[in-house]
Amino acid sequence: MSQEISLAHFRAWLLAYAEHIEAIEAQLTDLDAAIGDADHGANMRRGMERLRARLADPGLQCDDIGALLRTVAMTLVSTVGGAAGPLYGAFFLRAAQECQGGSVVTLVQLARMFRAGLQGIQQRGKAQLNDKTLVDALEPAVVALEKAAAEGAPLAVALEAARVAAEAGMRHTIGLQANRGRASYLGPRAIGHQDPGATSLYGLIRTAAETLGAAQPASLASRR
Amino acid sequence: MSQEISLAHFRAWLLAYAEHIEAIEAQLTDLDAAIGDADHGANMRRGMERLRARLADPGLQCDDIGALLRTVAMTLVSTVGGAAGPLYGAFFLRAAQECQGGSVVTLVQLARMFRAGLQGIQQRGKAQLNDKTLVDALEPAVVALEKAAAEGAPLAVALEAARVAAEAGMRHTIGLQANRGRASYLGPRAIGHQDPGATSLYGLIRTAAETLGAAQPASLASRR
Amino acid sequence: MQKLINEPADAVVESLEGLQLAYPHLLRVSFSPHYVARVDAPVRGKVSVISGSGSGHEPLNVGYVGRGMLDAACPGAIFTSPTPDQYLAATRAVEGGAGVLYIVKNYMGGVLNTEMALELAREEGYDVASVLVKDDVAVEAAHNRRGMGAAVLVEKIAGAAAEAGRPLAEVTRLAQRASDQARSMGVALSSCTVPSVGRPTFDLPADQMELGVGIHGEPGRLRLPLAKADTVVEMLAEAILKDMAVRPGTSVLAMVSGLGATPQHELFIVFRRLHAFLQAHGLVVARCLVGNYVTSLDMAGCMVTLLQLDPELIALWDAPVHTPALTWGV
Amino acid sequence: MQKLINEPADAVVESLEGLQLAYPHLLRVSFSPHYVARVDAPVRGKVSVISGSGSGHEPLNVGYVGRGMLDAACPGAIFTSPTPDQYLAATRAVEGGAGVLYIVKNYMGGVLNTEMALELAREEGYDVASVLVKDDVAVEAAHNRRGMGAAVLVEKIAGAAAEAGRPLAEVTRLAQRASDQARSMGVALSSCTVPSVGRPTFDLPADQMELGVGIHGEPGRLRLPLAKADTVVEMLAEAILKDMAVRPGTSVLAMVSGLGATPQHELFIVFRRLHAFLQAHGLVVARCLVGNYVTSLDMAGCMVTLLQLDPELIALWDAPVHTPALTWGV
Ligand SMILES: Nc1ncnc2c1ncn2[C@@H]1O[C@H](COP(=O)(O)OP(=O)(O)O)[C@@H](O)[C@H]1O
Ligand SMILES: Nc1ncnc2c1ncn2[C@@H]1O[C@H](COP(=O)(O)OP(=O)(O)O)[C@@H](O)[C@H]1O
Ligand SMILES: [Mg+2]
Ligand SMILES: [Mg+2]
Ligand SMILES: [Mg+2]
Ligand SMILES: [Mg+2]
Repeated sequence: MSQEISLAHFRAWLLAYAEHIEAIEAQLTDLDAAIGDADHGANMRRGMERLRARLADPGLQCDDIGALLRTVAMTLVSTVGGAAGPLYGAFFLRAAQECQGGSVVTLVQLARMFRAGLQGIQQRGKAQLNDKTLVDALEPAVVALEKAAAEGAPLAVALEAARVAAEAGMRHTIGLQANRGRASYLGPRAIGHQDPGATSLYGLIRTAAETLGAAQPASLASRR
Repeated sequence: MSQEISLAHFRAWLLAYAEHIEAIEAQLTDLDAAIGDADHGANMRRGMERLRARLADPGLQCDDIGALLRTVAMTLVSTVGGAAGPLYGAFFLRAAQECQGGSVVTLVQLARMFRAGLQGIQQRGKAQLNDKTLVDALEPAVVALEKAAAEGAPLAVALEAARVAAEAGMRHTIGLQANRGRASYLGPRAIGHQDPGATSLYGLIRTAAETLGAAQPASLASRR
Repeated sequence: MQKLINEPADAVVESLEGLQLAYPHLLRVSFSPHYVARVDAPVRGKVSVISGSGSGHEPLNVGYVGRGMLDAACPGAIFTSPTPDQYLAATRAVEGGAGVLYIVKNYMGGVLNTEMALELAREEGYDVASVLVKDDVAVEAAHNRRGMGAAVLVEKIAGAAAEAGRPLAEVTRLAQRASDQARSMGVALSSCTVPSVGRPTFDLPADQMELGVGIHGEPGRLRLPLAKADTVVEMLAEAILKDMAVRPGTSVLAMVSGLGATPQHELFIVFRRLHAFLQAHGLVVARCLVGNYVTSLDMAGCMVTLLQLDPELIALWDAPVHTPALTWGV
Repeated sequence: MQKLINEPADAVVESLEGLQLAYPHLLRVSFSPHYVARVDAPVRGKVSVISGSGSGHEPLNVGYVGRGMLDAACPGAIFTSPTPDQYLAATRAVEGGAGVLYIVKNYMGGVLNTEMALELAREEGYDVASVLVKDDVAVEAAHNRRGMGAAVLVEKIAGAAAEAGRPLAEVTRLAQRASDQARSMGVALSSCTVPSVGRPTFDLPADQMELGVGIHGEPGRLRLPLAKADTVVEMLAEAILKDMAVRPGTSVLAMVSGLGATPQHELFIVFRRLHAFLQAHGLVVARCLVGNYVTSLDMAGCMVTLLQLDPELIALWDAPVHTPALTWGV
């Protein structure tokens, strides 16, 4: 029987991501100052604060993973703004649509959800690999996850492979000129700087690897 | 027979003063930046440029010292602006009135002219000694000139005494709090800074000492 | 950070509170979500014009709310495109039965958020159109050009057309024409400082300038030694004219907007040269704006915007407008 | 020096040239000597209102020339009071047979130059009165107080009274009342840079502020660590109210003017607190202005001005005005 990821795992992931974003806010600000408008850190932090508040709300009706991720999508869309808000929103919305009503998901389903999320981002933002966007961190992670799922790898191994791929993708943006988003106005001056969106997106995969594959989710895991 | 100061001497004085102001413009700017609005250098230089142009104008009708000094007054009033324009204007206008029609003046007359000039400045600006204004340089010079004249001192000696007194008066402003002009807004913060107007005024006396007592005026002295 | 603010995180809300207190006769500020509506909205039977942008560009857009211009403006966080729910709430608040036009500056964030807003508003049954403003010639690829100063002009034209009772298709067509016929380029003499960041977005030595900057503190395409105002103006105007292909004799509206920290004294020096330059190129400066119209927080520098005019656009430009930042006519 | 200028010595002339090109329908600039006159001056039978000041305070005063406000403005060199011949030439150009009022900000230079102008104009047979503006409570000795933001308000009041056809004595009385009832205080977050000097007039570390600055880059009375906007506003407003002795229930006009380099975004944050503060002190903020109205080149910071109102002053304030910087009514 393949390992399952519970609603509690997903909540733990989101909380870990919120914490992670707060930890790297200054880095995101610096990266966006170099090739953008210095707000990616503040935008993501604002979104995460709101998300944390939503998740802590005892009245929140999120009894399945799909509903949880839809809430995440809506929260980010209405608080992050800028380019990142709709794109992160699209990721979670499309991922949610892939697991309607489920209270647990398998690695195969997770890979499908992430692929759908990537497609949502690309449908909205039209970015391809090497455009120097968050797609450069996400797409390699999705591919790695799919490969691991196809090979029947254990969940933790699959997620670690995704993390490694995302990190490489994030680093790869340093050498790129941008074709999408604000950094594209800079022409060749964008080369040499890591993309802020790819950096926050890598954090999403990294925290997924830290939480979704755990035997017991970090937070109150009673529901499992 | 007492030494006489000719029209050419006065022209030489004014040209020397114009040159002096240009040389110390930056110093005047710095002094005014410290306790004022940083424009005394530019204001005086603008006036001197215009004055030089007027004096170079072959059509200028200034056949006596009074007419010359009246022209100086009018030129400064209409180009310097700020506090210094009307005050320097008042000095030259009142000095001119003391030597109507004269083509030469004696030390005694010169002392009378400077006293009248000082009175003109004080009538306009109401400044007393120790108010930290150009009066602090001018009044001691006038007193020294009057004393030398009463004692029958040679012109050059009298002017040098005036210069020394003006210089001491100028330096004395460093320790003063201002009661008039822009520096008065600063309260005790003005203490420790030399007054810009006293500095430009000292230059007027210094160049007088360099030119008015000369045997032969520095510039084309044919009229003597 | 030399700013008159309290907590950086509160700056946008507090600024909107001040705006509300200063212009109670012109506008109403909603704080949840953030939008600024014309005081007499909804105006029945009139097309509504709505625009949004990050905060920090004031008077854009909140200062352009009022009769003859915007029915509503959606202010985002500093330099951050507002979210779809802001547009949606503004739409519900000001729609008067004749449809809505969103005027969108061409940034990924601006486009994505208004696309979502459009979908949501249409789902709710509103008739919504949108016009994209992309006037920055500093960006070479025309499809990717940023929306800059032209936003003010497009909003004024659209607002006047709406006020005149034209239908949504007409208002949209006129706004689109204004957008198509406008070009801008900016220059920065200093970076701006985003309050939550607390230091300048980029370092610019005092003797250098960034040519082709955006209005969000994005660095420009080119850093050059700071030139004299006349030379700077020629660089901006030449880049714009090269892209505009206007015939001699054409009437233009010329706007010089300060970026926030450049005094009027300098803006008039800029306009002087711009006027002479355009005249020398055979253009007629039929209308102008000189002042702080689209800013980038406390950035020093300016932006030049040209709009090719025609009698219809001139009439719409001249039509009365009553907003905090633009006021004329009855 | 981060400025959009050409030669520093040409800045004033070139800025006036740009002003002329931007507002040909409102004003005419004379270049020898410098003054800016209302385009339709002289207006027969109307009292003429003339004001002057150094350049670098724009829109003061050149931006306040037009119907309902100034008949002429005399711009001096940067921060330098204009000369008597400028006032005299302006007087000759705009006097319409009903006399002239000079509005003078209380600086030694302002007073001395206009005194001379008054004498000369009277010698020429003109009926000239003058009103002194001295609103800066940062200067303790009341007779020595600088003229600051109140100049805008006094000029508007006087201009409206003149436009309404009131005789010189009346216009003078109303201007005097406005002047008597106004108080200001400013704060700088950065020094300005005078073009001909090329570096800041004073050094101010980024974490400090100068309280009680003038509008010519004069240092203030007190340097303090930069406080939050709310605290700064309280310091300014408290100093003003302490000096004003207004009874609860009194209506005031509250102006927040940026000093040149402070964005609107911050000015509204300042106004927000000012409004609350005044309300808490029982005052009614009946009218307001928030923007760059009296500036000090590229200085960051702001000035708060309060004017005690009464029905007569309110009516004059509300009367139509059509100038580059203030426009309302018909
Ligand atoms: N079209 C796009 N597709 C995918 N990601 C994008 C796109 N445009 C921008 N991004 C991502 O968004 C990030 C910037 O986000 P943020 O700073 O929050 O928004 P903004 O650019 O509006 O200020 C970029 O670093 C990039 O990774
Ligand atoms: N009332 C006064 N009497 C005499 N001198 C004065 C008076 N007020 C100012 N001054 C002189 O004027 C000088 C400043 O001149 P300037 O900088 O040109 O004018 P402003 O103060 O108008 O900028 C001061 O340093 C002071 O010496
Ligand atoms: Mg950004
Ligand atoms: Mg001075
Ligand atoms: Mg942004
Ligand atoms: Mg001065």
